[in-house]
Amino acid sequence: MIKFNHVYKVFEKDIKALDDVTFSIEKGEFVFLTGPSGAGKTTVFNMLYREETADMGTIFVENTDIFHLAKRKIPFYRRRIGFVFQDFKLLFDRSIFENIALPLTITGAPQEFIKKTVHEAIEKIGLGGKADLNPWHLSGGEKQKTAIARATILNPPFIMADEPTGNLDEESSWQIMNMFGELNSKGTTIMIASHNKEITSRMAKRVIRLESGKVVLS
Amino acid sequence: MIKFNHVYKVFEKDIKALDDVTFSIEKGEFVFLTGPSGAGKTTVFNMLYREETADMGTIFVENTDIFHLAKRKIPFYRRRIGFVFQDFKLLFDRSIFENIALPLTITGAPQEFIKKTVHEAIEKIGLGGKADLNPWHLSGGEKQKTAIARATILNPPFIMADEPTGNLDEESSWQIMNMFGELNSKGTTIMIASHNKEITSRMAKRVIRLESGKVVLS
Amino acid sequence: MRWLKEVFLNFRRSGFMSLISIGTIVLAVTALGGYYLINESIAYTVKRVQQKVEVVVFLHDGLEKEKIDNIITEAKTLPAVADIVFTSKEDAYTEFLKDPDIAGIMKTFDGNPLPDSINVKLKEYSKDNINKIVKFFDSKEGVEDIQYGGSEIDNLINIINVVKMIAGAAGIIFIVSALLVVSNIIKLTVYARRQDIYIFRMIGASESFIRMPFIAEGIVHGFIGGLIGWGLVYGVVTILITQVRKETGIDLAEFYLFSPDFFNIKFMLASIGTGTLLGFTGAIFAQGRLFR
Amino acid sequence: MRWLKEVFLNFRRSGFMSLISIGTIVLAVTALGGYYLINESIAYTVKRVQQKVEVVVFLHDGLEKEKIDNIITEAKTLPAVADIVFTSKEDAYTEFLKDPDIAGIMKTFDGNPLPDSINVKLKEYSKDNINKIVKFFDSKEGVEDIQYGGSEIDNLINIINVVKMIAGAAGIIFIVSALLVVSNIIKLTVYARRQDIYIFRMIGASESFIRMPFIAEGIVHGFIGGLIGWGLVYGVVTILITQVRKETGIDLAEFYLFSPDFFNIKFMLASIGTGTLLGFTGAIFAQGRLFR
Ligand SMILES: Nc1ncnc2c1ncn2[C@@H]1O[C@H](COP(=O)(O)OP(=O)(O)OP(=O)(O)O)[C@@H](O)[C@H]1O
Ligand SMILES: Nc1ncnc2c1ncn2[C@@H]1O[C@H](COP(=O)(O)OP(=O)(O)OP(=O)(O)O)[C@@H](O)[C@H]1O
Ligand SMILES: [Mg+2]
Ligand SMILES: [Mg+2]
Repeated sequence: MIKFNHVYKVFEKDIKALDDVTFSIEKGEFVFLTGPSGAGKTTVFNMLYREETADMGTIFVENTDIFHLAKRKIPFYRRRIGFVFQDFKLLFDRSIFENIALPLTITGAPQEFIKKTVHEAIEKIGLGGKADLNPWHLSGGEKQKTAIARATILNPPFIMADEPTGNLDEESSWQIMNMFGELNSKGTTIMIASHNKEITSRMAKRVIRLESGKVVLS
Repeated sequence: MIKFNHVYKVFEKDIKALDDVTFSIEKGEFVFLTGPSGAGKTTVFNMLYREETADMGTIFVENTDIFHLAKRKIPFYRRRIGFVFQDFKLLFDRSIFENIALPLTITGAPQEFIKKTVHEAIEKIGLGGKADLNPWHLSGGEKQKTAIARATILNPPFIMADEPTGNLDEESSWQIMNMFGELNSKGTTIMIASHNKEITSRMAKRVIRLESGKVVLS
Repeated sequence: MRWLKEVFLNFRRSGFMSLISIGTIVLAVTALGGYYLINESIAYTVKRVQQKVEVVVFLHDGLEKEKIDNIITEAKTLPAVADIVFTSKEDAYTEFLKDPDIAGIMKTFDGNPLPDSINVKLKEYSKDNINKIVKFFDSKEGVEDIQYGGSEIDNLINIINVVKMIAGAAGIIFIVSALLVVSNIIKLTVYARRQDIYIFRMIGASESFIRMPFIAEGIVHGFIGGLIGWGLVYGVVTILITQVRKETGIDLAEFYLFSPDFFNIKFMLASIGTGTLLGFTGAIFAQGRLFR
Repeated sequence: MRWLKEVFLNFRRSGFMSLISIGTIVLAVTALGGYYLINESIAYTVKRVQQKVEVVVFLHDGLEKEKIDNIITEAKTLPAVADIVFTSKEDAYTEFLKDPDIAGIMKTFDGNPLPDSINVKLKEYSKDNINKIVKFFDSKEGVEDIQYGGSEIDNLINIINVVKMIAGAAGIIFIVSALLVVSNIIKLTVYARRQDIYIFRMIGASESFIRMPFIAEGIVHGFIGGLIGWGLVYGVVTILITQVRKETGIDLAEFYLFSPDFFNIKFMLASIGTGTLLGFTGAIFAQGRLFR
């Protein structure tokens, strides 16, 4: 399903962000990506998202070499991945509703369907009364929940989340993890970067650990 | 030192962000502010920072009623508080060095002094080789460390940090907490919002807990 | 539909950016429209003045009627000649006497000091045509003098040509500037919304989905700008005509370009078209760089 | 020093924004400069033409020398009169004979058909002065006719006044537009950097620390824009003078405004001053709204 083949990435100033990274994830797996700050977790995601390319090595997703994807196909590739960014990447000039609806808008879904689906999602993350607020007005945790709702609204076959509980209290964190677990049990492949040892150990899922760009556990 | 007196804050849509909040913090204290997502922690900080005003109630800092501070005095008031924002608030068109140097630049410190002080700070947070990079290129944890370095560069008598370890791995988190502890032992008053139960309990410091805008532990 | 909605959303979000964009197009359309009107009006005036240019041929006293008729008949075959009128010295005298001032002077002469003359109207004014006519009459026996108002007009035309050259250069500079400003304003819009665009792209929006609103924005701004620009020119010209009539008694409205007909339909459409084209082109120009 | 550094930093960060800002000022300065030059040159030309206006008084044949001298002496006391020259009919005849064409016509008369005349130069051209002089001579015995080139010039002045009115209105529109564009461009810069400003303020930067760079930016852009604008006008006028000289033989450089002296010092300073003022005013205008 996802296959990293000896992937290298060096940034200016000789920062080896990824150093011979090789691993593979099967369809339907639930994987944690851990490692200290600066280990290369976000870089792994950026490559999977075709935001960055490798200096060496290949990455296959569903048997497609994603570095040889035609440029015009990238948007469609991305729609198959629900991504929760470490810094949320919410649109600050649209409401919570519009932010969560964005992936649906992009695919040209009918208004009625968008309304129904998005309102359901907003209820689910407990932001019922705040649909028309600007993300600016949300607390850190609420922003994160919004980002998660947006990433899952299209029911993508892959969900990747970069530190999705960094801003959440314990209760919310478990709530979100349970959401991911549920999606996973319906067949969604899930990959989550996290520092939270309690969560990663209690969830008892597969852990891929990076340290200074090297895979030390897989 | 810091005194909240029956502070109320209601946002549009009847969101009671702060609901009769009263507490006080003595000079030199180290206090954790905890509570679930949306409890009002950031709102407390925004008021202390004079970014937001209360609907009712007063706040005194060093015996000054901060809501009656003259407008032109606010910048000087803010320079006495080192603030680590939940979303970092780094300048993405300046280098790490320039970001950390900002509070010094604002006060008109001499170039030589800035250079020395900032480079020391950068070494201390372990970003030695990345002084000239743009924050854009940093990992989440590195951004957070930069934000902390900026907040502490002026040696302010108060340090407030909103979820300063949300993006950090355990090791870095303890490193940062030790930094705060060290500053506290030199007399700095410290107030930290955190969800991390492990840290708040292991540090064994005073905890103020908010829930739905109400103080439930103080 | 979505694009139009985006344009309005964007107007709400950053109204004053949209206002500059529209304002710039208004300026450009106003300037181009004004330039066009002035240019055409000058051309029209020059043509009207040129139509009045005649070559006047003075004949020797006592040239026989037959010879004169021969010259006129032959002259009529010249391709440059539109019409020929013969004025006998008696007719000329009678004409002169009608003006009391001149009559006084005329009376001081004994007899009629005026010569016979032939007035030649040109089909089309040009130095070449005048030269041909002058050459023709110069070769004829019995011609005393040939006069034509050409030289002053040629001077005028020279000056007008220089003015036109400057105005033309200014016009080109203006179109280029307008395009630059419009495209840069849209670039600024793009720039101000780079974070949005980045997020859109991250979420999997197609390039056309991202780009179309900006092009729609250019077109809408261009349309509005063109309309306002037309209104401005229309208003200024209307005020101008009124004022000029009041101040000098000259009726500018008789120059066909200032006629309401022209204004109401063709010129409005041209202004809106120019504005829309400017907006569209500006938007296209704005695309290249920031979307790499 | 810091402000200048900020301006340069900002140029590096968003060069094309700065370029629009400078470009707009260049446009404004160029337009204003051009307008001023044309305006002044027209005024200068009108004055020169007016200076040539004379009142010519034709006298009755055989008026006594003594009476003529009396009239001239008295006329010289009029405040509107600058100089008076008497031309006897003999002098006029001699003068006319110098032109071979006219000489031919003159010879067809027997004797000298020309009258004595008095040429009156005006101190300053004005309808009023002309009327006074005409009235004076009209009241004198022995005056046959009074001529002056006033009416054509008055027509010309009427037209020029209308043109000036239009140009003046356009000038005001242009200054206002330039200010709007410049201030909006700076607002855009402010807008694009709103996050930075917010952060600066959060960290405890004083208002002046935040605002100064923008004002410095306006001034620097204005200075550069004014300089370039001056260069453009200078270049265009230089080319213009060369071209006009080549095409029509008219030497525009003899109009004092186009003289190198004027250009090199006063006009350059004025252009830079105008640009800087525009930039500064624009920056000040931009402050109000976004800094609340
Ligand atoms: N564009 C870039 N230019 C230069 N260096 C970069 C760039 N992007 C990432 N890096 C560096 O690569 C290393 C890995 O970064 P990455 O963001 O993948 O870390 P991470 O594992 O996500 O860390 P965190 O848990 O703190 O988010 C870091 O040292 C970072 O500074
Ligand atoms: N400007 C605003 N307009 C409307 N509601 C707001 C605004 N700012 C905050 N709120 C609401 O006030 C409540 C408290 O927000 P606050 O940011 O203080 O929470 P928090 O304790 O910091 O949460 P977190 O741990 O998730 O950051 C939330 O429900 C939030 O949605
Ligand atoms: Mg990361
Ligand atoms: Mg918060």
